[in-house]
Amino acid sequence: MKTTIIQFPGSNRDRDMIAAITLISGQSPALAWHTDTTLPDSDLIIIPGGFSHGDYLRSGAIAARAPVMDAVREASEKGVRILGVCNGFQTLTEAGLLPGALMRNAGLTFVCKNVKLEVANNTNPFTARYAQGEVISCPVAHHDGNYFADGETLQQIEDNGQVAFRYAEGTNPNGSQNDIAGIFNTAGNVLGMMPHPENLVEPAHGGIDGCRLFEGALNMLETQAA
Amino acid sequence: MPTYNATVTVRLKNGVLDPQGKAIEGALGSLGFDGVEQVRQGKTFDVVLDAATQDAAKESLNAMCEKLLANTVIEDYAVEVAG
Amino acid sequence: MPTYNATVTVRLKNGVLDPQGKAIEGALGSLGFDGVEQVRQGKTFDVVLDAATQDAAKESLNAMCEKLLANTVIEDYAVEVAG
Amino acid sequence: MTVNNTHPITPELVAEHGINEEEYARIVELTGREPTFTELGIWSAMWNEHCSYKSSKKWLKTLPTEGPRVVHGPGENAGVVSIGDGDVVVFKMESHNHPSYIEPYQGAATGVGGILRDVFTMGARPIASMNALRFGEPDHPKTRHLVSGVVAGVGGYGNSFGVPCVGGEVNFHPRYNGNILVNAFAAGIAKEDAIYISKAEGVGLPVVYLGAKTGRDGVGGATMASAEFDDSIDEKRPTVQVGDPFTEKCLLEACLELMATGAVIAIQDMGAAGLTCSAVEMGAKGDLGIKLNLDDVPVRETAMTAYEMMLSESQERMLMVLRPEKEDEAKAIFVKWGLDFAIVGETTDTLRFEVFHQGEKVADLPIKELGDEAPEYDRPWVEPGKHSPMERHMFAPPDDYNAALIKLIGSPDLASRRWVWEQYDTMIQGNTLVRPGGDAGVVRVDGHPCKALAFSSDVTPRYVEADPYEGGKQAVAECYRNLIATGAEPLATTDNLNFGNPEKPEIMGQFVAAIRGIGEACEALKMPIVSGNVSLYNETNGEAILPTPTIAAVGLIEDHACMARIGTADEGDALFLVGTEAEHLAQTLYQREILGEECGPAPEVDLQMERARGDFVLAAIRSGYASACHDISDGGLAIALAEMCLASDCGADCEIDITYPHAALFGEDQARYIVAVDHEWANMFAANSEGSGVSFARIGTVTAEGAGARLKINDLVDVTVADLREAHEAWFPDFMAQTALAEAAE
Ligand SMILES: Nc1ncnc2c1ncn2[C@@H]1O[C@H](COP(=O)(O)OP(=O)(O)O)[C@@H](O)[C@H]1O
Ligand SMILES: [Mg+2]
Repeated sequence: MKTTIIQFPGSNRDRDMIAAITLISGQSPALAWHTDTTLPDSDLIIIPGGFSHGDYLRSGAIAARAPVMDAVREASEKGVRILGVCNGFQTLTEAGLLPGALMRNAGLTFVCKNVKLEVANNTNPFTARYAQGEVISCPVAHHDGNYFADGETLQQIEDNGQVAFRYAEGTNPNGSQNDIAGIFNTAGNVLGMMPHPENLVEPAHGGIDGCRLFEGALNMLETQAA
Repeated sequence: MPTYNATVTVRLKNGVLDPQGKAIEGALGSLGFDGVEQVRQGKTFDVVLDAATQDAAKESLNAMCEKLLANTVIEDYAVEVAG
Repeated sequence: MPTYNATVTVRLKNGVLDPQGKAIEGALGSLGFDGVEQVRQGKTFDVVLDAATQDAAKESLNAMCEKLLANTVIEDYAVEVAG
Repeated sequence: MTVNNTHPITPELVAEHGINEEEYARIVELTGREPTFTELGIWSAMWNEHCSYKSSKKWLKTLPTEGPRVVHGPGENAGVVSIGDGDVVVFKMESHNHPSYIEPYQGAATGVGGILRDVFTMGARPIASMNALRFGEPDHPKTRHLVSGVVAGVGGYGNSFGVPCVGGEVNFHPRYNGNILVNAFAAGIAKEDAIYISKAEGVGLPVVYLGAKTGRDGVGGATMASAEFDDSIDEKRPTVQVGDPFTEKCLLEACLELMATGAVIAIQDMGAAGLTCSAVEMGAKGDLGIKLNLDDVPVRETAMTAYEMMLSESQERMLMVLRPEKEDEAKAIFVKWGLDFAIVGETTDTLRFEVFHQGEKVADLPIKELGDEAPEYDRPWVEPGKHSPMERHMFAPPDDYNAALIKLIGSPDLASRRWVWEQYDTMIQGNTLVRPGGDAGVVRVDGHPCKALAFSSDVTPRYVEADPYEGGKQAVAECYRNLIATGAEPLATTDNLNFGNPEKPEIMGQFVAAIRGIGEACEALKMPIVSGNVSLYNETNGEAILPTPTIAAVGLIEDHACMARIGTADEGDALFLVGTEAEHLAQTLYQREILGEECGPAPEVDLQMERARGDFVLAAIRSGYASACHDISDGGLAIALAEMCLASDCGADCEIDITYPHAALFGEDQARYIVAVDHEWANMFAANSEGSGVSFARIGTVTAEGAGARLKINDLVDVTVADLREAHEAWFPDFMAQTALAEAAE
């Protein structure tokens, strides 16, 4: 399975993501620059966290209009798995690849801490290696993670089982509607999430519960992953 | 080509939650400003641009809003070009 | 007391660096919008407030700007109250 | 359009530049004539306190700066220290006090930006930051606004840039009401053979301007930063600089990419008086002249004068001397990152600093003399007086030990700083092993299987005020202990010396005595000073801040499998006090918070004892005996125990052999630690302590985790950990909730 990580000026968790993918898959990911118009052949495309273009205007807004995003959109239409974490999630919503928008945190401040995450739908490869309803502790670090969609869209997201993760046990750090922490697109091949599974893949991170997300996304067998 | 000064205003759509506006409402209250019923925060962009005519400038600014300046999922925009 | 709709516009003072505006200029350029010479980003606050008169509303809004809405070290503000 | 660069030089103008008559006479002599307006600006920038260290230089020279691991000591952008395997850690601390008082968000943000630039200019990728903050009393009308703005600014810049914050300090005291302190620390890692310095080499080589464009930001800022505040401060406002962390992040990547190509001969970031200081430094260090053509400087405003360009403090800029054959390659890298790249001058063999603008020579000055001949003052100073001793019986015991403990743990200086550090990205880069909330922050060395670095920042200003010499020692000693408590070997130190007006002999006396203490402690504890910063004139209307020499240090953990944390004590562990029963109650938080007084002598620091106990604790941690460790500082033994219970989410049952309970529990005697040891190892640990001659006492046992956890000490203290937590966690958010959300509109 081949992974490509997209880099924008201002991306800053790209290095964390590269390290996580390399650790888990044993292969270094390919890298694509924001001005690229084509992408290497990939099974998983990741838009990492950070402050692309400083998050100026709106988080992820300028990145979402970069040339490389046309290639990402094309790949997504072909069913390639796409993961956006934090700024990547913001970018995917700005690009229209995921519904809704990520607004300023309700508390208005940047927040970096561990939250409880509940797996809301494990019938997707991204989440298949978690139990339905399983709760893990996972770090978040963002300023604009307050998920918003209009009533109708929100209803559809819920009805379609598009919610991948929810903040659990009263740990919603940003005021997100329905405690939404991560969502799929309708086809199920695009996942956007605010928490950082890439910072949860080594015992030194305080836990390795993030590994299963990448293992699922990369179709790794349980035995391989052990 | 003549140069135009324009102002683009981008506001959250009705019904879209505005955490900053809410916080400001609260803050104004605690600063002793009574009678504030609502605050909604938006953005302005003061743009200096060259265009063939005022209409062309306006058209171009509308396109900028659609493509970048506003997130039309949650925001509306208005364009004003000074003569 | 009557209710007024007002708009407060807050802009960076001349000469104060505007990284956001600069980034937007660049993004517009790479999206193919030619002729954009400058973009400066500012804020608007749409305020609904109760006040005895329009002048009282205006005065109160000016005070809000001085105390909270504008950072007068680097920003200027303008207040407009609809009649 | 041509702009007017001439301006008559009057005595008033000279005075406005902070240059006194004697200094001006010397300037005329060195220039060989009356300086031009631009030249006057250049001289004033080079000779003000901030750049020239004219009041402090004499004393800074006395600090120990050498050691077997030191690669570059003070004098470069940051200190460079070997951590083995060809790797070095590059670090420094710097203040942005005045700008943060004027505009807290931008002042703090650009402070962080400046220190990060100092680190990556040397070729190091930043891996950790800290911030030491001092604010006025909590109830002062400005305090909340300043706290919320400064914290948002530190976070806003560092989070976007992408460096984890691993520690810092927050203190409140009325003496900072009119002068807050924002001291920012950054550290990076590089290869020892790939370090870049500012010394230019070679004649006729291009001088390149990199980064963001020049505006009028901060013109006069270097002068402002060295001027005492008065009520006319508002008029000095238009010089506020705005930070752009995005550009800085691009500049980091571009610089590291460029350095890897071998194109860079010398590089210097533009800090205070940007173009002036950076160009002069590169030339003077390399025994070269520099010619600049200001027509080629990228500007973002129209009609800028030579004076303004030479003094601008626009952020995110660098100056570099380039290998000419690499020009195209270098330029391509900067274009890729969307940054300006312009050749603005060349190196010469004239030893002159020549500046051209619009075809006119606006400055022609002797480059070495600009720096080397800066005045150096031996300012008059008086030895600070000593307080007479205050015995422990002179202090009242608390009416209720439980209430006193709860009050202390929830007091402004001891309450949890979670509200602060949760606004900072503490785990980006994936290497943070210990986040804020423990003793030192710990970060793995990327790519190394087992090494890690520990970072701590410390000073207890009330001690320094009471006794600058002991207080100076104590700042270093506490920093040392915080590193030791994680299992790190302290390597080297950076300082940020914040004081009042050095023209007052009492203030100068504080400075001199504090440096003496710092120097002795750094010598004894083998933590040489490798970089630092001095911030003087922190006074408002004649009242100075508490003397605040912030000390930050770096320690090396050879194997992070053998380290200790505050939060890993387990039920059943034996608790040991390393050290003896405390006796010193003057200048303690007990005295201030419970008795409502702040007087008497500071605790004394016995450096030999610090060293002996530190060595012992370090060895115990490294051999795996310690399941948890915490040093004893503010608030004394009872607070340290409470902090360990809170962090480990456990209780403790202590039976301590003491003669004078409130002094034993709350005294702030130095050189002490609490170590939790697995009960199986407890006897071995005790035997080792005895063998090493270090005083110790077994003081209790760690008890069960969870809801019912209690901290019990003799028949004095019996509180639930939940109550301690409530008090500890509540103060900061409650305090800030009363803010008018001044940053709501940001
Ligand atoms: N401004 C800050 N930013 C990040 N961490 C901070 C800040 N202030 C305090 N901390 C952290 O809070 C903890 C307690 O601080 P402090 O009481 O000063 O520690 P100590 O007594 O060990 O020196 C430490 O881990 C420290 O790093
Ligand atoms: Mg400590």
